[in-house]
Amino acid sequence: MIVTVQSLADAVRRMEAALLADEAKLNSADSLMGDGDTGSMLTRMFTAIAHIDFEAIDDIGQAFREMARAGSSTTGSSLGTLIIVALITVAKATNGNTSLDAHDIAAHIGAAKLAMMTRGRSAIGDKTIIDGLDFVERAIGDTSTDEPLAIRAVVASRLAVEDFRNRTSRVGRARLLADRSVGLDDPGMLALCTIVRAIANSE
Amino acid sequence: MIVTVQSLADAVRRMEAALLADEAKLNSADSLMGDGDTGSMLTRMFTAIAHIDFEAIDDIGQAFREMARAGSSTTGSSLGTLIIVALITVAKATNGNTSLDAHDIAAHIGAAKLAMMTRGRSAIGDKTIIDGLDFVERAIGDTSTDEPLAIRAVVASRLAVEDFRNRTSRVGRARLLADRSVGLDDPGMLALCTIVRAIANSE
Amino acid sequence: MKKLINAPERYVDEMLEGLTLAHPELSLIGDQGRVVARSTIAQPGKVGIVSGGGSGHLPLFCGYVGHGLLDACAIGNVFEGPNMASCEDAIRRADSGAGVLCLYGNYGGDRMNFDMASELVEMDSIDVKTVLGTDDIASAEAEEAAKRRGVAGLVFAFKTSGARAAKMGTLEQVAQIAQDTVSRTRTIGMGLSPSFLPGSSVGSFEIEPHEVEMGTGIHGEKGIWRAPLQKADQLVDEMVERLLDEKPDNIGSDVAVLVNGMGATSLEELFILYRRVKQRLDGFGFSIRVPLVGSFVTSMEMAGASLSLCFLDKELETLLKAPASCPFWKVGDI
Amino acid sequence: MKKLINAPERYVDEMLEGLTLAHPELSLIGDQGRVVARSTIAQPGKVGIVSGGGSGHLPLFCGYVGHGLLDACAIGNVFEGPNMASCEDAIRRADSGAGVLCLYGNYGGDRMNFDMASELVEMDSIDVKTVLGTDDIASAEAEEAAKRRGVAGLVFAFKTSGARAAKMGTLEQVAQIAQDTVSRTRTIGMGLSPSFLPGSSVGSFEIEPHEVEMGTGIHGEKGIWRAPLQKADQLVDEMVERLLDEKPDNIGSDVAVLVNGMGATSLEELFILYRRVKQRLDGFGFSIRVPLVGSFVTSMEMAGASLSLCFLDKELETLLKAPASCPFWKVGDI
Ligand SMILES: Nc1ncnc2c1ncn2[C@@H]1O[C@H](COP(=O)(O)OP(=O)(O)O)[C@@H](O)[C@H]1O
Ligand SMILES: Nc1ncnc2c1ncn2[C@@H]1O[C@H](COP(=O)(O)OP(=O)(O)O)[C@@H](O)[C@H]1O
Ligand SMILES: [Mg+2]
Ligand SMILES: [Mg+2]
Ligand SMILES: [Mg+2]
Ligand SMILES: [Mg+2]
Repeated sequence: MIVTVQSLADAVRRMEAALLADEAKLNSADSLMGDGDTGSMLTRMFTAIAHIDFEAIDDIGQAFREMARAGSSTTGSSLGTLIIVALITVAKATNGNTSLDAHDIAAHIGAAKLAMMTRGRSAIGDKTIIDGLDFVERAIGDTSTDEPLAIRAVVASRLAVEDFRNRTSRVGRARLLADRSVGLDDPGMLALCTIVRAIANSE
Repeated sequence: MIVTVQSLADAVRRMEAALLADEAKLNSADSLMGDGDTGSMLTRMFTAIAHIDFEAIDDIGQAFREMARAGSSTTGSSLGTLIIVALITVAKATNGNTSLDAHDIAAHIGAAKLAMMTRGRSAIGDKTIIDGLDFVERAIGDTSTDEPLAIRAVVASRLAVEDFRNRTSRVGRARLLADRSVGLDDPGMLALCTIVRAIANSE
Repeated sequence: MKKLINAPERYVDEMLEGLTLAHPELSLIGDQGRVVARSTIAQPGKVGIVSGGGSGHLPLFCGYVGHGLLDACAIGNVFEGPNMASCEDAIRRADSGAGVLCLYGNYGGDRMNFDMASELVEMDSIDVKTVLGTDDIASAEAEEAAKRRGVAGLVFAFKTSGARAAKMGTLEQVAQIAQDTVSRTRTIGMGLSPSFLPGSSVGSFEIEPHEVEMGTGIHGEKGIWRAPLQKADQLVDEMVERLLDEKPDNIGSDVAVLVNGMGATSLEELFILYRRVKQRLDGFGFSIRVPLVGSFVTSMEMAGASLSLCFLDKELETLLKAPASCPFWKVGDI
Repeated sequence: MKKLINAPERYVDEMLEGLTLAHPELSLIGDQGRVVARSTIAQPGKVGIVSGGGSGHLPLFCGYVGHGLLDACAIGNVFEGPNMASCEDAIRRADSGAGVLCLYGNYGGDRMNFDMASELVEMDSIDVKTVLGTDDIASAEAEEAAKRRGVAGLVFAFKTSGARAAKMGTLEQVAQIAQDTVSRTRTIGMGLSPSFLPGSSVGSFEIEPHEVEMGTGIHGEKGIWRAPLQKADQLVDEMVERLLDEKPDNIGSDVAVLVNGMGATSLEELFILYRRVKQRLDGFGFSIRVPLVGSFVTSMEMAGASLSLCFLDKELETLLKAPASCPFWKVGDI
C-alpha cells in the first residue's frame, strides 16, 4: 500500500469533516483544563488545508509542505503548531517523491514525534498528543500481527486515551493543576483519535 | 397646636423609621424610570438627620438649619438637594423662634415649594414631589373643614399620587421617555407620602 | 453583583483614597474629603476649571484633574451629585483670582448644588461662570436640547477649555470655548448590560441576555429602542446617522471622535466600532482630526459604548491637540 | 455572550484595522496583516524589541508598540499564539542591524512559533535573543519557575528593556535588562467572571455568581482556590503575602506595583485594591516607586484583577521612569 497525493487529499477531506463533527466535543474536553478551543482551532486549520489544490501537486513532500503552510496561516496555537512541525518533518523526509510507502509510516510518525517533542519541550508520558502518536507509532510498527494498519492505528489512538485518563498532565498550566487532570482525557489525544479515525475510514 | 424642637425631633425619628421600612419600595419605584436610589438616598439622609443632637437646640430655625446641614453632608442627589432647599427655606423663616405655629405650616410649605421650583427649574404639573407638596399645602390650608391637619396631609399626599399616575413626567430623562411614565408613580411623590405619614403618625 | 470592595458605604472614600495614593499629583481636600484637586496649585491668574458629579464614572470626573484640564472636582456618592459643601470647596480651591468655570453634566442634583455653591462664593467676590454638558441626544428631543444630559462628550469641553485656561484666557474666553465645544458636540450611547450600585443586586436597567438598547445614558437611563443585538457595523451606522441628523449648522468637515467604552466593553470591541465610524465619516466627507478610543467615561461594570462627535473649527482643533496631562490621558509633551 | 462585533472570524482583523486607523503611528504589516509595527522605523543601530501573543488582551500586546517600548508585535487569533510567518515578519521589521529581542509570555504556541521564526531569520544573520515572561506565580510551583506563564508583569519588562534600547544599549544589554526585570517580577491574578471567545457561549472558566477564584490566568486558566467573594482587603492581603513569599533574594525595599484590571472590572475597584496594596506594602517596609493602576493586560470581558510587584534596583527604576509613548501609556515627555 502506498500513500499518493491523491489519497492524501482524500484523507484531508475526511479529516476536515471528522473534525467538524467532533468540534464541540473537542472544545469541551479542552475547556475542562485549557481554553476550550481545540476543536475550533483544528477545524479552522483543516478547513484551510482542505482548500489546497492538491490536483496541481505531484510531489508528496510538496503536498505536505503546502499543508504545513496552509495550516500555519491559520494558527499559532500549541497543538496547531505541533501539527505543523510534524507536517514539516514529513515534508522534508518525503521531498522529491510522488508517494510514500506504508512501511515507512511508523518511521515518519516517529520522526515527527521527536521533532514535536523538541519544539514543544515535552516528553513521552506528559499526557499529550505525543503519547497518542507514540502509541500509534508502536502499533503500526508492530510486525507480529497482520491486522490492517488502519485498524491498529485507530485502536492505538483510543488505547492511549484510556491508558492516560487517570494519569496527570505535565504540560500547560503545569503542576499546580496536575491533580485536577486525573480522570480527564487530554484534548490533543482525543483530537488524534478523530484524525486517525478519519484517515482509516477510507472506504 | 405648635411644633417644638422636641416634637420635630420625634417626627424625624419616625421619618427615619418609615423611610427605612419603605426603602426597597421607593428604590424599585425609582428604578422603573430613574436610577433606583430614592429609598436608599433618603434613608441615608434621614439617618444622618436623626443623629442630630436636638436636645442641645432651642431655636426651631436652628433645628431646621442643622437638618439641612446634616442632610446635605450625605447627598447631592436631585431629590435630596430639593429637600435641603426646603429645609433651608423653613430655617430662614423660623429663625429666632422656639416653635412654629400649626397655622403657618401651609405657608411654610408654600414657600419651600417655591424655593424648590426655582432651584429645580421645575413647575407644578411636572409630576414631581412638588406636585405632592402642592396638594398637601392646599389640603392643609383648606379652612372649610375641621378634619385634623395630619389626616388631611396624609390623604392629600396619596391623592396627588393617584391624580398624577396617568400623567406624563416632565423632569429627568424628559420628553423621550415621557410616554413610558404614564401609569407609573413618581418616586418623589411616593417618598412624600412616606414622610407625611410618619409626621402624622404622632401617637 | 460581585464587586471588589470592602463595604458599599466605604466605596467612594476608599476609591478616592486609592486614586490619590496612586497619583500624588492629585490631592483629596474639602471638609468631607470629597474634592480632588491638583496637588500643585495652578499659577496665579489662571482661570480655574471645576467639574463634579456622581461617582462610578472613572476616569470621569476626578480623573481629568491635571495640567491643561481641570483644577478641582467635587465628587458625590455613586450616581448622585456632589453636595453643596464639596462644590463650594472645589470652587474656592480652583480660584486663583481670575474666576472659575464650573463645567459639568446637566443633572438636577449637580446643577442645584453647584448653583447654590456658586451663589455662596460669589458673596466673596469669586467670579463664577457655568457651562453644562448637554451632548446626549437621546436624553431629550432637539427642540429641548438644553434639557439634554452631559455624557462622554464632556471630555472634549474639559480639554478645550482646559487648554484655553492654560494659555491664560480670561474667564469669559474660557467659558466661551467650553460653551462652543458643548454646542458642537453630540453623543449617543448604547447599553448591553447594566451597572449595579455597590451593595445592590438590581441593575441600573433591565435587559435580556441577547438584547442591546440604543440611547442609554451613563446611569443606565432608558434609551430609544431595544432589540436583539445586531452586528457592530449596523449599530454604528445608526449611531453615526443619528448624530449627523443633529449636527449643528455652519460646520466644516473636521471632527473629533470619541468611541467610548462604558466599563465592561473591551478595547477590542471599541476598535471594531471605530473602524466602522471611520468608514462612515469618511463616506460622508468628514475628516477625523482627533480620534479617541477607550474608556473615558464609564458606568462601573456596564457593558456598552457611546459615540461622540465634536464638529471642529481650527481653534477647537488646536486646543484639543494642546499638551495636557492627567492620570488617564496625556496629550503631547508639556 | 454579547459582543459588539460583526463576525467571530473577522474579530481580530477588524480590531487591528480599527487600532491602526485610530493610531496612525502604528502600521499593520506582514503577509497576513498580523504584525503591528511603529510607522516610523526606529533609528538605525537601535536594538529592536518584538513581542507577540494571542488577541484578546488589549492593550497587550500590540498596544505597547511605541517609543521606548516595542518596535513590532506579532498577533495571533484570540488566545492563540501568532503564527510563524507573523513572528518572522515582526522580527525582520524590528531589526535595524543591532539585533532583536523577542520578549513575550511563556506559552507553548507563542514560544514554538517565535523559536522557529528566530531560526529562520538567524539564517539571514539577524541576531535574536529571547526572554520569556514568567511572572504568574500561580501557574507553576516555585521549583518550576521557568514553566510559569507571563501575564501582566510583562509590561514592566517591555518598559525597562524598551528604555534601555532607546538609550542605544546592545542586544546583550537590552536582553539582560529584560531578563533581570522578569526575574524580579511576580504576579498573581483573581477572576470573578470569565471571558468568552468571539462566537462562543461557553466561558473561559466556570464560576458561580457569588464566587471568586484566586490565581486565574489571563485566559481563564484555573487558579489555586475558589470561594465565596471576600472583602477586597482580605483578597489583597492574601495576594500581597503570596507574592512576598516568593520574592527574589537580595532585593531592596523599592518596588513597582501594577494593579491590573482584567477587562470588566472598574477603575473604582482597582483603586480600592490599590489603597490596600499600598497599606500592606508600607507595613512590610516597602516603598512604592512606580504605582500603576489600570487595565494594562486584559482578557476581553473577564472581571477580575491581578497584582504585580517588580522589585527594583536603581537602574530598573530609572528605566521604568524614562520617557515612553504608546497608544495606551505615556511616561514623561519625549
Ligand atoms: N508543549 C506541548 N507538547 C506536546 N503537546 C502539547 C504541548 N502543548 C500542548 N500540547 C497538546 O495540545 C493540546 C492542547 O491543544 P489546544 O487547546 O488546541 O492548544 P492551546 O493550548 O494552544 O489552546 C493538549 O491537549 C496537548 O495534547
Ligand atoms: N428638578 C426637579 N424638580 C422637582 N422634583 C424633582 C426634580 N428632580 C427630581 N425631582 C424629584 O426627585 C425624584 C427622584 O429622586 P431621586 O431618585 O432620589 O433622585 P435622583 O434623580 O438624583 O436619583 C423624582 O421622582 C422627582 O419627584
Ligand atoms: Mg486550547
Ligand atoms: Mg434616583
Ligand atoms: Mg440618583
Ligand atoms: Mg488556545
